[in-house]
Amino acid sequence: MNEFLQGGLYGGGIIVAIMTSLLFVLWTERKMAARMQSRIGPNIIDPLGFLQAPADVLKLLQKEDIVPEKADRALFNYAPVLGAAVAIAVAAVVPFSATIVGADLDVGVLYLLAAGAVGVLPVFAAGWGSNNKFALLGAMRAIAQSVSYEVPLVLAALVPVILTGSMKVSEIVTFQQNHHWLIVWPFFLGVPAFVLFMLAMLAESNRIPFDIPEAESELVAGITTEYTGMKFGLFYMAEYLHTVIASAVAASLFLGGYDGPFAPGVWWMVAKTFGMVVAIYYLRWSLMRFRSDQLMALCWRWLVPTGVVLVVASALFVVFAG
Amino acid sequence: MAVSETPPVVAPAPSVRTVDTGTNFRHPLYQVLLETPGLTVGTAALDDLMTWGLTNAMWIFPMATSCCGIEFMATAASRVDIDRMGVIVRATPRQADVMVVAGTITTKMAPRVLKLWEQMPEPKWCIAMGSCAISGDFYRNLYSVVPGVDTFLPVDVYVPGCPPNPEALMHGMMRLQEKVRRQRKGENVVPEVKPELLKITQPSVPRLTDPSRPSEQSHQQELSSDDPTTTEETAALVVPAGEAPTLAPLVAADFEGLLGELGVATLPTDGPPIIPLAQHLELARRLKAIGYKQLVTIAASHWPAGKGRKGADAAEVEHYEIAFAVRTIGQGSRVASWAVKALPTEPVLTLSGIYAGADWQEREQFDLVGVKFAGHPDLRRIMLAENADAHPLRREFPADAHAAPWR
Amino acid sequence: MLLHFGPQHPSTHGVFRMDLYLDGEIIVKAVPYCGYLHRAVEKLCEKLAYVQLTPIVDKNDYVSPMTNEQALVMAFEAMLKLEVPRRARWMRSLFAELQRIASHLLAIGTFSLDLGGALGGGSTVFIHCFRERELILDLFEDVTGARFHYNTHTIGGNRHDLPAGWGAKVKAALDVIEARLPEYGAMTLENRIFQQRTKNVGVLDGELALELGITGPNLRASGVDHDLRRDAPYSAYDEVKVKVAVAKAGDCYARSEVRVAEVKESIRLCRLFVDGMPEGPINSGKPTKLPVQTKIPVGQTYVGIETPRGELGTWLIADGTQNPYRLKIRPPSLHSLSALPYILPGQTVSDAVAILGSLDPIMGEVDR
Amino acid sequence: MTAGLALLAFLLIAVAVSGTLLVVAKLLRVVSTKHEPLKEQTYECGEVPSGLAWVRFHARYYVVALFFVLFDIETAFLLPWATIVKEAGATGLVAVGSFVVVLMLGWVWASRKGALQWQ
Repeated sequence: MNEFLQGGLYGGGIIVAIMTSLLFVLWTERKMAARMQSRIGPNIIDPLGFLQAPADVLKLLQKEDIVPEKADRALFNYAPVLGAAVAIAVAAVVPFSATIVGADLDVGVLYLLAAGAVGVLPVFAAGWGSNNKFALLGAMRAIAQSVSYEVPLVLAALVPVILTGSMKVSEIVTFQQNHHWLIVWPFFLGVPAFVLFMLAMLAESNRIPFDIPEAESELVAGITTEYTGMKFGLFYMAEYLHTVIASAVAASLFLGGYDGPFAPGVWWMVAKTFGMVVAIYYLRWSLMRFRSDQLMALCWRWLVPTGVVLVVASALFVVFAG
Repeated sequence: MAVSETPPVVAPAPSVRTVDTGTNFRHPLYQVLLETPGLTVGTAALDDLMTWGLTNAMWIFPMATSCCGIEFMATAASRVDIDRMGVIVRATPRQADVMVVAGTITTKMAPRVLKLWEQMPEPKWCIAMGSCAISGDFYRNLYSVVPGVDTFLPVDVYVPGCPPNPEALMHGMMRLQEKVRRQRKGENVVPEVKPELLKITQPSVPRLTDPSRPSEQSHQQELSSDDPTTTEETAALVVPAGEAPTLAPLVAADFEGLLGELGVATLPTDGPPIIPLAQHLELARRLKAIGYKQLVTIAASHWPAGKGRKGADAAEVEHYEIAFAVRTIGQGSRVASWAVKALPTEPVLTLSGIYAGADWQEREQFDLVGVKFAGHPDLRRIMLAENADAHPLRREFPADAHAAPWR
Repeated sequence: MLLHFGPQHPSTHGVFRMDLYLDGEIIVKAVPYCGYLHRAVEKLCEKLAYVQLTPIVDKNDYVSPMTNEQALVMAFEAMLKLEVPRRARWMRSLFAELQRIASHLLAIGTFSLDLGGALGGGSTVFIHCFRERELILDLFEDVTGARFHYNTHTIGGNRHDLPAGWGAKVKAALDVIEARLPEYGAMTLENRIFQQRTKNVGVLDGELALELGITGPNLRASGVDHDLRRDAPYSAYDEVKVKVAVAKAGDCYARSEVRVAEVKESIRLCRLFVDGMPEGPINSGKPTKLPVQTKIPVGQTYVGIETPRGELGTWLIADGTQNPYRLKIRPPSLHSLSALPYILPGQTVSDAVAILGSLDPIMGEVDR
Repeated sequence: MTAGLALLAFLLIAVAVSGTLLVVAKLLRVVSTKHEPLKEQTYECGEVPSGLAWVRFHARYYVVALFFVLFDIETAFLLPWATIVKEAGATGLVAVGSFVVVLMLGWVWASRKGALQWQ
């Protein structure tokens, strides 16, 4: 029972911290996008427009709730909650410092992958439940995409597992603390695996250039087409949560997690995560998006074999050189 | 003259809507709080907070149809950047707060606009951007244009201009914010009136019967058309010596030969040669064979019986004249053009078997002028609604022929 | 599955509707519907006097209003056998080329928006294109006082003369645009994702394009070397040598390629026109006190010019009065859209957006 | 087991936090008083939707599902081995390697058959 309470305490803290950081992430993204487009971005609302995200949330809270007449009400209503919850759930096993971790599972990596895979269910529930053709197309795309990119994601995540010999995320970080960050050595495995992991993670969380389930120039707003108010807000939030948590996971698995000199570990973790988030947004605001079939071809023809080769190579490295 | 589809249920011209006491929606929490004694301070603070959120995160649903849509995009671009106010553009009505009607709304589009408006969640506002959305501009009396979106939408802010500058739209957004703030405080907001600019945008159309236009003025203008008065000369207006304007003639040399073979001897100087209906397809086929590969245009015109028409032969019967133009490709491109005359009962054979582009062109001429093309694969209306029963470019069709709800 | 794509849709460039019959994501059949912006311009033109028509046609192709006016007044001038002063002709060509740059910038921008989305790289290109387009709008504002809908062409010449020092401003703006073009190239034509999305998508056969009456960049992208500026010169184009950009493939990529090449060529032409701008009067029209005094003798004519979207023509039937008897405007975009039923089947929904964007239709002139 | 309890707490909080937002929204949001039939109609660009969106979808998605099952089973088999690569040593490597080779042969065959072409 103690563990339950302790987990709840840590979990609550982590969740609140992540949710709060979202406001900053949102602001960063809008300002960054504006800079990249020679604009200014939100700045009227108060100095620097920092309270833009709270204003958005306050507004979304007040909007009327519309359920389309032909929608599947249960799916339609509860998909957003599930979507946001699943997005947060991934963060449970990420160690933000040596002590701050929601639940340090022995099979942490497996849990990460499993929780990530569940993420497609609310998306599909939303798309199917809306009974809207744009949403349905988005949902079908999301399913195909998530299911396909699951494979390279698992393969890429296997590389740190093989190299460190553990599925416990905190042990992977400790290993990197004692040896090297995986991206530094063996770099010929770490760098490709890191890139593969990030690509697959982007695809899983539907960010550009992999955001075809939500492609607003084709599918209006994709799966969220029929959602109003805070239900849409939850999907919107889940999208950002995915990005932040994917960054945190990548930082833990490949960039040494909370490892770093001079400052307490948690700051390093925050800095690395934030750096990854900025990189993702940089990609987002400078690339076009793929077409769904190109995305699938990219996955099955290039990423999957690359992942298999990486897994075999890292096993060879561990057995013969390690 | 029902040229529009089944018109939408037109809402009565709405009076000003307030957020809290509006008739369209209610606020359950506020009502509970307001009825609880001793909570005034807290309620006011909550209300302020909520208003702050509402006014600073107004997401736009762009009902951008035409020119104003381009200026609307410019508002989102880097020079003005409406994102500074926290405004982002959502493509679905479900997530928007403000509908910006930017551009002309036609009677065919109006039911869709109304539906999209209804599909937006409350609280919602509407901005009419540009003179077309405000009043219909100079299209306002025409058969296919809605004279202002406030005939069926509750407009909150008018942004006049043709098109309004991006800065003007931004100002419109600020006016909307101010309006919402004051409404939420329970202040009496002066209803937004149609800008007086409307009078300027009214066209000086001599023949268009606009009830607000004094009839004497139109009459004067009609009279003065034959008035030989000239204005003061301007010094700059001296025609310099130079070559005559070079414009491609409608009858090129190789085309002339072809016409001779088909037995058309007399070529008119002021227009395309008139071909007998029977030879129409043959001519097109041969023109295509000698290099006139591109279909340029098909222009049909309606000629009512000559009697009563100015300068027309009284014996002339009602007919259509359909002109066709094709073009050679590459250096020294020439236009060849011919016309056929057809009685309203006579079918004109379709050109779409020879030039694929004639498909849509003939549909358009059928739709607007009323020419029936025989053998056309898909002779549906293209511009007007499918259930329209008039052909507006026929001469007897009045220009100010609005369908019933927009009159 | 039948999917109504439009009339209100972020990527239909206005109010255009396609009914897409889908099998999964593949389009089996596409039925386009237009007319949602049918503003009855041709009927209005029959009711108005000749000199009142330029502001009306401005709104047809609202992305390049200058060329609309030009096509109209050239038809009137042809019927009146009215000669336009050389300076006015050069000014018209300069305006048209500037307008072409502005219009193509918008086309590239909105095409990227279709491919990249409003919340992605597409909007970055889009907003940068708009930034450059503003430079040209400023130039026009200097001359005419309007950002668009200029109403500057009159029968026999131009209404507004060029202000002092305007040529230098034009050149400065052109330098900026030319310097920034490679930036867009890196984000569009040279970008691997952009190429994957556009190459071999929406291939339009040259012969079919000719039959459909498709003109302009869309035709030249299908390998047909045809440009009215060179092939049937008007205004000042008989005095300069226009290099015509032609691409073979006929796909969306080729259409973008041609547009970018045309922007470069237009920059060169603009410099020529600014440098060689002759002195002299800008109008040869007879001044009249009332609009209704301008009458055109009985007859018919057709005049077509090369606008950014292709051949914009005016078929004018005059009956000797102050109003046209019938004025048919030949919109290039309508012909471009008529290719959709031929090239959409077999493509995916994503491609439909790309194809529509690459054809660059303007609904104002499609529906009129 | 201890970590499992902590995880349970974490998940509960995650659901609670996102649920709370909806509850707050339910308290704060406005309620429409007028019943507009158009409001609840499915959005489809302003047109009346033709039929439900619940349609049968293309079999292509079935192929992807098959592939996913194949490869996910593979990775599921790899996971237990991944933690003990060093202990399993060369023997394990050979065993797993042959398994992977057989699987990738299947991949090569499928890609040559064109099954990986999406269209």
